[in-house]
Amino acid sequence: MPVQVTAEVLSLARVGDYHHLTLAAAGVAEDARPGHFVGLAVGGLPGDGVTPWLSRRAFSIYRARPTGTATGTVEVVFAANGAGTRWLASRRPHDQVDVIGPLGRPFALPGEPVTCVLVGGGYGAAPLLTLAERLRGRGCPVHVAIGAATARRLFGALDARRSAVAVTVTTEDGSAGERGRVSDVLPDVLQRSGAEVIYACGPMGMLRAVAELATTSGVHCQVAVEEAMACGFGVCMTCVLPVVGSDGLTRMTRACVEGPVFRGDQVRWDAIGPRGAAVPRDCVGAPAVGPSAGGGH
Amino acid sequence: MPVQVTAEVLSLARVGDYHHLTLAAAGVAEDARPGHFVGLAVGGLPGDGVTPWLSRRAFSIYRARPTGTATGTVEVVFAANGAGTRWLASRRPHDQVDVIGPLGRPFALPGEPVTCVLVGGGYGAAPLLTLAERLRGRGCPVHVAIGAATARRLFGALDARRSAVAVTVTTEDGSAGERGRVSDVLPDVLQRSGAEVIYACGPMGMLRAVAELATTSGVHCQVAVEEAMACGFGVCMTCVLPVVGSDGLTRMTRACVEGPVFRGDQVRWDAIGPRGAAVPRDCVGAPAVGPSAGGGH
Amino acid sequence: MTTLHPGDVDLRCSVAGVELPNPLMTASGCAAAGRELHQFVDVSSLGAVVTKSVMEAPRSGRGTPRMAETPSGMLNSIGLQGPGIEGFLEHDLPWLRAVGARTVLSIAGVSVAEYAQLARRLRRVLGIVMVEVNISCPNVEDRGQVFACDPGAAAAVIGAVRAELRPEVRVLAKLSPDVTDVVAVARSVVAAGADGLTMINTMLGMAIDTDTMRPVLAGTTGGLSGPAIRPVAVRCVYQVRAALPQVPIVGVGGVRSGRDALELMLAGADAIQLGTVLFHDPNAPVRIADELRAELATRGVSKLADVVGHAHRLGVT
Amino acid sequence: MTTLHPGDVDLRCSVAGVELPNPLMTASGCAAAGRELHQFVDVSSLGAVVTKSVMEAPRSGRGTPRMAETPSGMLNSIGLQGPGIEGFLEHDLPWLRAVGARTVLSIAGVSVAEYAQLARRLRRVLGIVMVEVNISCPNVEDRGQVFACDPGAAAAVIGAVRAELRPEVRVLAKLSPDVTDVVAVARSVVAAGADGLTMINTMLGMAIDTDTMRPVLAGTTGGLSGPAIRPVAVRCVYQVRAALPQVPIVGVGGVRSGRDALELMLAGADAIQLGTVLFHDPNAPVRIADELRAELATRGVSKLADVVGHAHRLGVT
Ligand SMILES: Cc1cc2nc3c(=O)[nH]c(=O)nc-3n(C[C@H](O)[C@H](O)[C@H](O)COP(=O)(O)OP(=O)(O)OC[C@H]3O[C@@H](n4cnc5c(N)ncnc54)[C@H](O)[C@@H]3O)c2cc1C
Ligand SMILES: Cc1cc2nc3c(=O)[nH]c(=O)nc-3n(C[C@H](O)[C@H](O)[C@H](O)COP(=O)(O)OP(=O)(O)OC[C@H]3O[C@@H](n4cnc5c(N)ncnc54)[C@H](O)[C@@H]3O)c2cc1C
Ligand SMILES: Cc1cc2nc3c(=O)[nH]c(=O)nc-3n(C[C@H](O)[C@H](O)[C@H](O)COP(=O)(O)O)c2cc1C
Ligand SMILES: Cc1cc2nc3c(=O)[nH]c(=O)nc-3n(C[C@H](O)[C@H](O)[C@H](O)COP(=O)(O)O)c2cc1C
Ligand code: FES
Ligand code: FES
Repeated sequence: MPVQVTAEVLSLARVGDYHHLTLAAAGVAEDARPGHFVGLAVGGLPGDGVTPWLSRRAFSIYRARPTGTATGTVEVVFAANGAGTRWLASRRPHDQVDVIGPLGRPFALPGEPVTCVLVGGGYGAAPLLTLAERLRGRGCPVHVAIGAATARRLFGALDARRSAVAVTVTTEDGSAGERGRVSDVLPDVLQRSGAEVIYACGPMGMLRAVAELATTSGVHCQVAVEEAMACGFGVCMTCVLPVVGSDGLTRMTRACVEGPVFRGDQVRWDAIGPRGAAVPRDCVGAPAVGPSAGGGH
Repeated sequence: MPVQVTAEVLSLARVGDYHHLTLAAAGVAEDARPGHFVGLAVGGLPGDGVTPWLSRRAFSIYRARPTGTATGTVEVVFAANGAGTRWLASRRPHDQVDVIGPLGRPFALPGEPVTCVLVGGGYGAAPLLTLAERLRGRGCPVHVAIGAATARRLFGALDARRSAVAVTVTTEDGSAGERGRVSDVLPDVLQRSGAEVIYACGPMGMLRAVAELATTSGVHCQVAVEEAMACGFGVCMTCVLPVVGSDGLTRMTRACVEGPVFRGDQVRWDAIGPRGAAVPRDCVGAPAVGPSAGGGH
Repeated sequence: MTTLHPGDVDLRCSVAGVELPNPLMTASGCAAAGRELHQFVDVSSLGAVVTKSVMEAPRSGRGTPRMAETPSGMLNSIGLQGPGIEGFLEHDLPWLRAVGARTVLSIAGVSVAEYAQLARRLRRVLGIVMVEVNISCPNVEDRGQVFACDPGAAAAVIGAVRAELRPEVRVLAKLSPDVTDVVAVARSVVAAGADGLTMINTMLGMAIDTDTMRPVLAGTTGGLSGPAIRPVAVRCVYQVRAALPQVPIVGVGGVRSGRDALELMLAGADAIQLGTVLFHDPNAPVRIADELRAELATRGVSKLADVVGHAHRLGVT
Repeated sequence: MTTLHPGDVDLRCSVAGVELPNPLMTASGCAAAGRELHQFVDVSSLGAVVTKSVMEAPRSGRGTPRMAETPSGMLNSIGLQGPGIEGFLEHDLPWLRAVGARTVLSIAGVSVAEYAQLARRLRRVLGIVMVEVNISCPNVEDRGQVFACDPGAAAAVIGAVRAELRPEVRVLAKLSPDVTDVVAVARSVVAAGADGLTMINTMLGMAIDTDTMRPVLAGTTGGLSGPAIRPVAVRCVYQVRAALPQVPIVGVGGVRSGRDALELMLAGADAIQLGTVLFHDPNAPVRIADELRAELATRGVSKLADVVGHAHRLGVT
């Protein structure tokens, strides 16, 4: 069950283009599993009543250490692209940040020691490193494929070598590893590894390519999606995407509580475009006619 | 003429209940004279586009040193009561703050070496210390009376001894100096000093008492008022109070450009209450009937 | 005024005759049906849980993006996603009853008939202390004109709902600030049988993504909420309280602290709903109750009811 | 899209046939008559200076407090303090002409007759490129109902002003967002002769001081401005642009960056006014022009006019 706590910044370090933030956050690490995320309030503590940013920022848990310090630590890796993440990137040790976590449903681990391929794009590689360790702990041979636009946005390639049988790296500009996208090398990795399961985390375009490849290859696939979230714990309904349920019906499904990890073949990629998801016509409760413009909640 | 510059925080120190902020601010110190103030943007630099606080915070200039460092420094002393001043109080050296100054009309100095009494309430004493030096430089004997609610909110009593013939201190709780208000001891100070001019800075209630005492005693009096200001440089019309002009007519007059220093006998104290100023009936452009409620600018 | 101990402050309040242990409710659509929030705060300790607006049939809601952050606020265009009334009565209400929450059911429709039908279904339902009627919905029978924007249409909905419900179930009409004259709408729905008013719903707003150069929200426009709109909520509550001093008001809009809650109560609200702040701080109901107690204690006020509408009492400066 | 050099971006624009070197104007009441702002930025480099609304006679304005800060915004209730039209023509306009500013005169009145009389006085006055009619004023002849809140009253004012002015002086009608249907008011004033629309004026809001438990503003309610209201401004501009694509629009409300200005232009504004941001940052006109140039350059847009209304062009997702 997630808790809401005032965490203390222990450290904040640059890693390429990203920031690596370590928080002392009581009660968050204990239940955290790979694929879980945290929701951070940005712009000040809620009790200050001053932040102009009312929605929380979601970050995959990179590492969680219940016994690391007196209060347990949680680490995230993030890109400071917008106002809230820039605020986070300017924190200093001993500053306080309000944290909720662990949130979401983590990756489901295989019952048997099967071979797995972990595919990470950009900071999406962060949660896969702990996953790799866990899988290895269960005797699963792990192959890792990590991609990014450029070398400075590759994360965890070295780390991954500790748990992985093999690590493949791609960058779009060729500044590290093979030139191209991680989905370009995936068929090869799948073939070489003979993997039965794929775990993927990264941008939606990448996840879609990976999920489609998994389907064609008949490989089980779990993807951790990234949707804009206001609350992160299930009350606002902003984070939905069309997902097919066990009853075969498509519903607009909350990524924050029913995800962020979904089976790749359950996500209705056909309805998801570069700017968001449409409501498929066959979705439960879909409007009879096209959705009318205008406000409304 | 005021300039707008990005200043750097050189230091921030506690002084009793107050904060003493020193800024390196190019071009502000050069023209600064006692009674001038600065307007600080709080919550970030304007170019960041994130602060929830759109109005500037006004602070009397405590000290200004054109040659103090490479770029000239400006010092203010402030109470962190509200959200913006709390933000200021949490700045650290090298942080940047957007400054406009010097603003307003400073205290007018006497042409002759007359005896002066300087009356300061709380942080209102800050601008009077430099004034005391200037007056002494012109050969004016200076007497200082400083009051506050309690010892921790007394400012500058020690400093004042450097330029003043005599310093009288009051606190309302008796924790330092005489118990009572600074206006209580003022008749005595006036008599002892034989002063011809009073300069006062502090809360409106104190200024009123001082101005009325000056009128009864036939002493010239200048007060630096404190009105809520959105801009501080004359464009918004929020900072007005009823002031009698040289033509004998009362106008709602901007404290930021036509003040903050006014002659004590020009302020229409009769129209000023604890929560603000009413428009006197004889004010230029006063509404024929009572002002209707409702919005409007 | 002497300072009290916060523990001595009595936060009990009453809305249209319904007694609540404290004035803090969730705002519709900001706490789903209570379950997720219950992970952080015991929802039975709230004044009431107001549900996400429930419609007759299950609804998918709109496509995404459904939200855009704005300065001190946010836009949403969820599109009333929900399980429909059957689903609500089957899965959500029993849970709310089981945990002991006071439930205010928010209902929404696209025609007077849909609202009436929803109310009719509730006749034999127990465990709902009030019904809040979200009339900020487009009326399909009137070219999509929002009910709340037309005093006549608003009254027609409220009248129909009032007629169908058991008399002891209180009806709150939830008003939109997007009107020229909120008092006129208030009068109209009160005349039609509303026992109280909830003010305000979100304001119609919009954001454009300067990178794609297109509207951010899949629904083009959306509802603006959060601290940014609090001054409008205070104004609406104040105006309506002045015009209709006897009508209970539930204040909502941008509350994120005990002071904000107090501000709306001084303007005339008998109780308060917390919306957007819950996304930021699910613990807000507890925190704000504590802050409110402390604010009242400092002012020497021992009973919450004493501050309601206080800003009206002293006349104009 | 290829990236350009910001210096290659052409910010020239045209509002109702009036050519401006760039789209950034001051908003009425936020730069007085230009003089004080000129200490920070050369006002002749602005697209235009819009004056504080001028009335027939000198006005003291309201008592104080006149402002309250709110989350990402502020409330004001200045009460149209000003020197009256004589004072303006004698002291302010000559200065504006001398420094070479393009002057938009904002006028305000409490009756159709006052607006008409103000316009009549301007017949022989040179050096005013446009007249902006602030109709967010209470109509003393209609129980204080604000002109801008009634399409008929709004049109009466604009018609009277249009009839009195020289034909080449362009008339902008400044609309209030505090209406149920801003498009209806827009249509009405355009039919009455407005050459363009300025949107939006402040929204009616209120703050209560939780310490004194009374309204903060001496005027009780006030006008809400600043980034908080930008989503409402974007929505109004977008709606009116969609309904009346040929009518020039000057966008105003919460702009504090080049991106914000771009957002309003994508929604349909031909030019932009800067209001509350000037209090925070008198250098904003220069900063925002630079930011706007940089934003356009990154997007490979060399002409500002190309982005106006762009959010409409691509249809709905
Ligand atoms: C489950 C999950 C896990 C994530 N893990 C990571 C991570 O490990 N590292 C990392 O750098 N980022 C991660 N993200 C994305 C991260 O949440 C956004 O980059 C961040 O919210 C952007 O905030 P901002 O202040 O920079 O942007 P702003 O533009 O100021 O944000 C405005 C609003 O949009 C939302 N938003 C903007 N971009 C995104 C986005 N890409 N995804 C979701 N919401 C967005 C913000 O949360 C905020 O509500 C994750 C997102 C989700 C949903
Ligand atoms: C000419 C002048 C000189 C001043 N000199 C000093 C000084 O040297 N030291 C000092 O501590 N304070 C000084 N003040 C008061 C100072 O400006 C306020 O204390 C400060 O603005 C409060 O900001 P806040 O963020 O704490 O309060 P908030 O409550 O967050 O402020 C909200 C708004 O109200 C305004 N406001 C609130 N209180 C005051 C006030 N007392 N006076 C004016 N505006 C107010 C703020 O500027 C802001 O616009 C001076 C004010 C003026 C006008
Ligand atoms: C995401 C979201 C969903 C909402 N859904 C509903 C709803 O279903 N029914 C309703 O009456 N109001 C709904 N509202 C409006 C809120 O109940 C509330 O009136 C408004 O947000 C203002 O309060 P706030 O500023 O505290 O959020 C919703 C608001 C948000 C932010
Ligand atoms: C202090 C103040 C005074 C204003 N005075 C006027 C005025 O005299 N006439 C007018 O038409 N609008 C006036 N306005 C409204 C602005 O011109 C503008 O429409 C509004 O503030 C929204 O823009 P902003 O958010 O950029 O400030 C005033 C606004 C403020 C804040
Ligand atoms: S982010 Fe609020 S429901 Fe998922
Ligand atoms: S503070 Fe704006 S005019 Fe004085």
